[in-house]
Amino acid sequence: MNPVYYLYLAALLFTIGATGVLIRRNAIVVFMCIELMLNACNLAFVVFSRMHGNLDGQIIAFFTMVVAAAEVVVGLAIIVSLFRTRHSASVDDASLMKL
Amino acid sequence: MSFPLLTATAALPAVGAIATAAVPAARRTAAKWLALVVSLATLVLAVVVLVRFDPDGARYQLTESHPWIADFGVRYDLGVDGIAAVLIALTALLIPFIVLAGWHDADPLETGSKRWRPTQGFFALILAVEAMVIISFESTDVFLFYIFFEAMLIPMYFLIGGFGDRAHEHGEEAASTQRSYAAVKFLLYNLVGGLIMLAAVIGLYVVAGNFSLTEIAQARANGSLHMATSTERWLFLGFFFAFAVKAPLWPLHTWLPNAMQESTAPVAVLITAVVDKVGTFAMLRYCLQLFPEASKWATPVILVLAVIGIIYGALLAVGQRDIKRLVAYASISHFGFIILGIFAMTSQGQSGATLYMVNHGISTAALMLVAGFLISRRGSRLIADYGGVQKVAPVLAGTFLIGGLATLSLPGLAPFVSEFLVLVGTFTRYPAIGIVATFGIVLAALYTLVLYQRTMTGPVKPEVSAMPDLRARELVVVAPLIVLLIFLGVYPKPVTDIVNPAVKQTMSDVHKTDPKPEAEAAK
Amino acid sequence: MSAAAVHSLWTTAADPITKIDAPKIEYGQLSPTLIVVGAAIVGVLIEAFVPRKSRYYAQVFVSAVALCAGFAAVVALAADGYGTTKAHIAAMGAIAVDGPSLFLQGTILLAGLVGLFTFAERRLDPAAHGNRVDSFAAQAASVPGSDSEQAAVKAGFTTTEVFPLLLFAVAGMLVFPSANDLLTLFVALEVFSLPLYLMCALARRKRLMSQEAAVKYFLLGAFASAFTLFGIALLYGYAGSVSYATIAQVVDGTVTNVDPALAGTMGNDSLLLIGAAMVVMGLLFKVGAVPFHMWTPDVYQGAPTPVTGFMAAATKVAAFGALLRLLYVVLPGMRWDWRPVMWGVSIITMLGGAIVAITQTDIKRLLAYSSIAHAGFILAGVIATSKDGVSSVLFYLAAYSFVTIGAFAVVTLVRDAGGEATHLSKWAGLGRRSPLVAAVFAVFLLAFAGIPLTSGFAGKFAVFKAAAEGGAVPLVVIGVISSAIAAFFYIRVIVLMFFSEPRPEGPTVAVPSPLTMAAIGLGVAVTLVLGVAPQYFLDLANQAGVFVR
Amino acid sequence: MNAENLIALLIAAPLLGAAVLLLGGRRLDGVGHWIGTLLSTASFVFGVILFADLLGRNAEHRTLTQHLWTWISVGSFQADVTFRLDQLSMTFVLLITGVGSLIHVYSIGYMEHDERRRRFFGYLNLFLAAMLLLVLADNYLLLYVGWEGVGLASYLLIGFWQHKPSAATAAKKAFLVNRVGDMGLSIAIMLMFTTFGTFAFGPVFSHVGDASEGKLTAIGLMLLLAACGKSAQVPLQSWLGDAMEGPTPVSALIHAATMVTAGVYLIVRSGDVFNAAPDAQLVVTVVGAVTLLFGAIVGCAKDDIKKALAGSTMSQIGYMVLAAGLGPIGYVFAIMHLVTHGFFKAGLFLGAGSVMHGMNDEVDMRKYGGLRKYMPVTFITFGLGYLAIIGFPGLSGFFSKDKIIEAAFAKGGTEGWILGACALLGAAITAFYMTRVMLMTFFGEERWRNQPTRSPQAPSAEPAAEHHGEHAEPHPHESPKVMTIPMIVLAVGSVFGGAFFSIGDRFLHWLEPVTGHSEGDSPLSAATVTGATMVCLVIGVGIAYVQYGRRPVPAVAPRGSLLTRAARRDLLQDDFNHVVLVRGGEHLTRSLVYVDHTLVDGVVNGTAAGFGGLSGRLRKLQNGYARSYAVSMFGGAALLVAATLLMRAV
Repeated sequence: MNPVYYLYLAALLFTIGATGVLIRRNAIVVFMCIELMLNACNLAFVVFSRMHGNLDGQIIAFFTMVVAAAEVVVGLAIIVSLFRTRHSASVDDASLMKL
Repeated sequence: MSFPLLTATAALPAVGAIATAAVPAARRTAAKWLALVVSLATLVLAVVVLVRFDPDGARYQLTESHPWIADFGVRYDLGVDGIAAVLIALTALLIPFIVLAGWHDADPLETGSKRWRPTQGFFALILAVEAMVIISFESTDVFLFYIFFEAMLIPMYFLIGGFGDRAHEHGEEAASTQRSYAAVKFLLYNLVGGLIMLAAVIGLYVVAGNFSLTEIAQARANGSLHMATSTERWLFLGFFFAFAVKAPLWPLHTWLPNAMQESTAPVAVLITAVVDKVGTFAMLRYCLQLFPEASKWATPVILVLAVIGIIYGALLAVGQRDIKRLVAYASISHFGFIILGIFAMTSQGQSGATLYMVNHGISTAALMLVAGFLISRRGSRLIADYGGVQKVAPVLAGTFLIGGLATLSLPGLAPFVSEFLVLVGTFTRYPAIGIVATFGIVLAALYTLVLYQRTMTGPVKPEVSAMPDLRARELVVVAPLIVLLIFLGVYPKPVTDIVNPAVKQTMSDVHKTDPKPEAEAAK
Repeated sequence: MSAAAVHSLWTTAADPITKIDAPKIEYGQLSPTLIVVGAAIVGVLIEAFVPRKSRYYAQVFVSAVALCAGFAAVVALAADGYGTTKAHIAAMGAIAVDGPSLFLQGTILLAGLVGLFTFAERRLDPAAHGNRVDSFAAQAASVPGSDSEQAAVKAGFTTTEVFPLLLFAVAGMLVFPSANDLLTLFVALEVFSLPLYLMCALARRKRLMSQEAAVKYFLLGAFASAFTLFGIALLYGYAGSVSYATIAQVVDGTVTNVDPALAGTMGNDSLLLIGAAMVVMGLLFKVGAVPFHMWTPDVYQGAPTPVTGFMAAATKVAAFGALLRLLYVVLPGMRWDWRPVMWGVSIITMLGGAIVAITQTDIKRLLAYSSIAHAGFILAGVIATSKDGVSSVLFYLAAYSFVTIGAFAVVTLVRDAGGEATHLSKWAGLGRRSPLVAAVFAVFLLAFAGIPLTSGFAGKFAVFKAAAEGGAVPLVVIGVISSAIAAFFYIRVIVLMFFSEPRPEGPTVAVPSPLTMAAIGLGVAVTLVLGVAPQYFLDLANQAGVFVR
Repeated sequence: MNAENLIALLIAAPLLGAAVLLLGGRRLDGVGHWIGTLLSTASFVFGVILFADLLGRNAEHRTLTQHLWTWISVGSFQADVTFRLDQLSMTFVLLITGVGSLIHVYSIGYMEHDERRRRFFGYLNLFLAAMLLLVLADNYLLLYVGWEGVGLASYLLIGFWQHKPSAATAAKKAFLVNRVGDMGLSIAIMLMFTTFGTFAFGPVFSHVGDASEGKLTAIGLMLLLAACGKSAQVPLQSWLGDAMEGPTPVSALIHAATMVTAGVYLIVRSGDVFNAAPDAQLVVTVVGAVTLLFGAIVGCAKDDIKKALAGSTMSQIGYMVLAAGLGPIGYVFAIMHLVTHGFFKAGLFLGAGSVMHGMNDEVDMRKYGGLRKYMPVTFITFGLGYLAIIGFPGLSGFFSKDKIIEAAFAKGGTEGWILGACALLGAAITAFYMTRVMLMTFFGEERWRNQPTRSPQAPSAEPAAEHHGEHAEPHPHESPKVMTIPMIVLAVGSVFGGAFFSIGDRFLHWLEPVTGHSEGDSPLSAATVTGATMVCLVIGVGIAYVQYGRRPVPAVAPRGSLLTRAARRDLLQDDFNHVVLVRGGEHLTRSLVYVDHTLVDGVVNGTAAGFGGLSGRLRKLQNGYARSYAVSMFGGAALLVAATLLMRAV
């Protein structure tokens, strides 16, 4: 079966993630969408790795997961502290600074 | 190597500026004296330069040359030709008078004004400007010139914005806002000009590979450095725009009236008599030497603009209600003459233009400074607030009249010589333009005499009835200028002798010769 | 993929352990990074074990030593010729040790050091309950205005974690410009981004804005890095490798032993183009180029000013370094594709930054937009694609970073009841109140504006010169015009400070400790030296202007 | 010592005087007038010495030059400070210094009560110096210096009573109108430079042959423009009437005897140029003819004695210009009439001054009458001047004017007839208005009785006013000796001057070497012309007598005919100036100020504002919502990708 289909899937996931970032208000959800994008990337890596027959891609995927995990740590910390001060996780509420 | 005279001439006021600024706040008067002494010492050096300069010698003399920013092909190259030497002398000559005239302009207001006017700063800035102007006259490296051409805006800007004229009809608040408007306008206008020039400077480097005026000019002359016509024209325009703003040439003049109106009289003199000269000087040195063909290409347009400036400036001067604005517009008219002379491309025109720079400096200084004394007495710049001053302060009126007569270039006073040279120089090549420019002399008479009549003659206004006549300090400022005006009016030879060779050089740079008289041509 | 191939994968994995040869790491050449990372870890341990009272001193000491040592290491390496003759790829092709990376690492380390000074400043804020406090939250976890915050303040807590965070960020930045494969690039990106996200949230005053800034920065940053990662994936897919050298070869078509899979993907340029575009986009985001700039003003405004200063300076340096390497080492082969695009980006960045800045009313936002405009100028140098281009950009970055940190350091000094008085109207008449501070700030502004005899002018001139020589004359003209526009708002601030009447309830200027003074003093010194006698540093940048492949 | 070296002293003496008096300050107030008089007399003495020296030489060696220093030298542009004393300039030197000294003396009395008398003498000396420079210059540029110098002096003296707005305005007007003329002179000089490569008298005149006639005509016309300005010829005559605001001695010296005649000097001096440019000459004659009628008509209508005399001056100079325009036929007579006119017109003015002196500075002749009893000396001297100017046989005016009329006819052709007719008509009108002045002033009933006489324009600081109380009935009295003696001297001159010059053609032979001379072929015999002139004279006097001698003169001017009213207003020429030039100018400047502010400056400020507005709109994009930022990033990314792909596609 042609691995290219998996690439299309990856692209699709990535786009879905991006769209989510653009349209969802809740910071957590937005963040999850970003995670989705990262995982789309992972899929792409793995697929390419298979296409090229070397392991770099798969290894990169592991790196990506670690980075993503780190991001979760930092991100959630920030988002939670925001939530605790504002009692809302809506990204749009956080718009004190503009213009 | 010999004593770096030129560096010293520029460095002395620079050091003096720092020293003056460092004088503790309490010792205000000490700072004034220090500034005065430094400016006088600089004058001495400038005179030495003038004396050491040999009119029949090499084109650039007293040269100094050191590597500076090799990476940009920039060298610290100094050297003066006749034109530069004369203008340096002019600058050094005027600064002491400016300092002396501004003696009290920066004193703190004894009344409870929160205004912060450090005397030290005022005089330090003046000296800083002097240093930068002098070095930009001296430099024979385009980049070096450009740097100080731009940098001198900053001290000027603070002089205009920080030490405005105390006389203002709408009170303190309005004064400070208008002043900062004028200062910003001055700075931005000139900065835009300078930045556009920067693009041209970079372009020049890309084309020529270095910034040495002499080298490039030589290469241009002997054809080893070829520029595509369009390139040359663009570069020329880039340079010329900056100079035209500084000069200023119509229609880029509108910053000047604001600046001169809002700043104190000495600073106004500094602007129009000293700093603006860099612009016209640079046209003569850089535009013509580096881009001879483009200069010739642009000449018709520039001449027309210059003539418009002459007439336009004069007409607006007639229409002004504010003494200093009037003088400003008069200056615009005069700068028209200078530029006319430069681009007429005749030896009379260019020598006349150079001489004009000197004479205009002196005459405007005389007129403007006396006007400043007048204004400081009455506390108003409006012409309508004066009348009959002649009766109460005859000496002031007399000096004012002489300054005015110099402005309308009365024969026997210095400006006449230069103005007539410019006119003749223009006329020999462009009769029509020469004739139109001649109308300027009528209008000059008009605005000068109208100003004199409205302020000095007629029944004595009650507000001026108690006006004191010129004080000793003020006389010391004005008298030498007037003497100089008369001397250069009857015996301009000393200046012309130094200038002529340089002009001859420039003429050959642009491959132009004076047109032959018809009678000879006929034979 | 044939079964045999899959089998081979297995077999290689099944080989005896002894067969694996240990990777060869040139620790000496990586020492700057390693020192900083090590110090950062020490910092973490300090947080864990050193009593609260002495943490601050321990942290500041460790960080300072680490940064100085790192800088020393860089100098040593450079002196050893790694910047020029001995430049090569270290760590199994992961890290390039060459001129640009050393120059930029040096700059980043110095910027970090100066930044550290401003981080460690504890005299500006009035002492709370007898404890001297810095500009970071007493306890980031406690809700603003809550009792727990009060308690934390009363207890005199301070967030000394910022110092290790700073070191981690610096470490990431050190790797970023010298990364020689895309994976390292990505990891480095995250390593320096995450600490910055956190530090943004740690302001002592105006915590709401601080947190908001952090959230925005984090979300958008993560968003951007997702793009980068996808781009990396595509490039990997295109070239079958993430190592710069290999990709470059593939792009140039000079690759040896093309296996069928590679041949398949190589043909597909869209992979390359899209991938490259996305990676570049991630870097442009960090640089703050239009249209990826919108986080900049908000984050700069919200973040604690010392962080803003450090971020504005160091991030730009690192990101431009990476961008340069990517474009000059990986993608020179497709120069004709990305140059026009970069032209566009550069132009809208210069103009956009300058124009929007005109109407700003907050000094920090103003500086943010000015930094955007400057990004545009630097891009003009990047586009030159010549040795001069590289060195001019290096020089510009060095000059710029010090001016920036200095400027933000001055901003920390001007305070009123609510902390820093960043609204421009409050700066009215500052020149009358405290001429020295105003004068210093004026110097920085003039440098930003690129007035001759300041470093700003030298840098701008170098960049424009390179661009013009690279044939990008229109770019230079637009750059000149936008610097004219930019001049307008710098001048506006100067007018405000010197020529307008001071407000009666105007802010006061706090007297800082030697730390901040040092930061500012250094800024002024560098600004003037680079403005008046830039030759030495230009030479330095010139020598450093060559990438190793 | 060598005579040449004296020339500079001619100028130096009064110049020194001016310097001393103007810089000397109040401490010289007591002696200032003496210093001034002394130095002008000294100059006169030098003049006489030089004159004797010249007489000692034979005709062709009577040109002395003195080179002082090179003034301007740029490329081929060479201007020297060199003086040239020949018969022509000698004549002027004597006239200027002679009359000048007399008027200095007169002024001692006239200005006695003015606290700024020192300054007044300073200005007078300045004027003498400038005027001498004008006539002694050896090149046009140096002449130009003197030319504007006298303009300055006249400006200062007309406006001497600056506190009077009218005086200040008049002074300004005079200077401005003159400037217009000066423009002509400077253009003429430029033309000479482009044509001959020089503007020194000698070379120019010797190379006239090489130049095209067109150029020469242009030069001629430009010189004429200059002359019109200085000599108050139509169309630049308007300033002369107002110039009467100045103290009367000034009017006598500058605006009658010397300065206003400079134009004639210029034309005669440039004779060689004009001879080669007949068209220019024609224009000159036309201007002269028009002006002599114009002035005469104006002179008839004025009730202000000085203005009446001013009109007469205008018309007499018209004669001279006319003569000068006739070329070699007329040059000599132009100068001769100039000299005689110098005598009698100066005398008349001094007389008028003396009358005003005795009449509380009343200038309105309608408030005079029957003064001959009260001021006999003035009456007699004025009378003699009167007879001289109308050309009463035997007096100087008779000879000089008669010659001009002859020459006018001698021009030949139709224009000869026309010009001659004009000249004759002018003679008749002259006779009329001068008789009118005479009668209104010295004869008839004493209209000044029982009415306070303060003419509106009489200045508070006119010297006499201070010791005569305001609004007092005047009691006319003769002026002191110091004033009358100069009048007497001038009277003598105006009686015998003409005869002295004409008998044996002394003057002709004296000037001929410089100006050249040729007898035109007159269609009429000299006798016929003289006869005709006499007839005109009688007619003019007759009409005047009928109008003003027989029936009493109304104390307030009657409305008068349309012409009269027009003439009172200088034939509406001033109104024209006012409407067209002054008003138009004001509108122009005002609109230009507006343009400068709104348009030229508006563009600048507009650009700034434009960027501001753009900025204001753009920053709206920064709406604070992270998601919209993300959108822009996404869009940016998309663009980036698209652009990259596009670049590859194209």
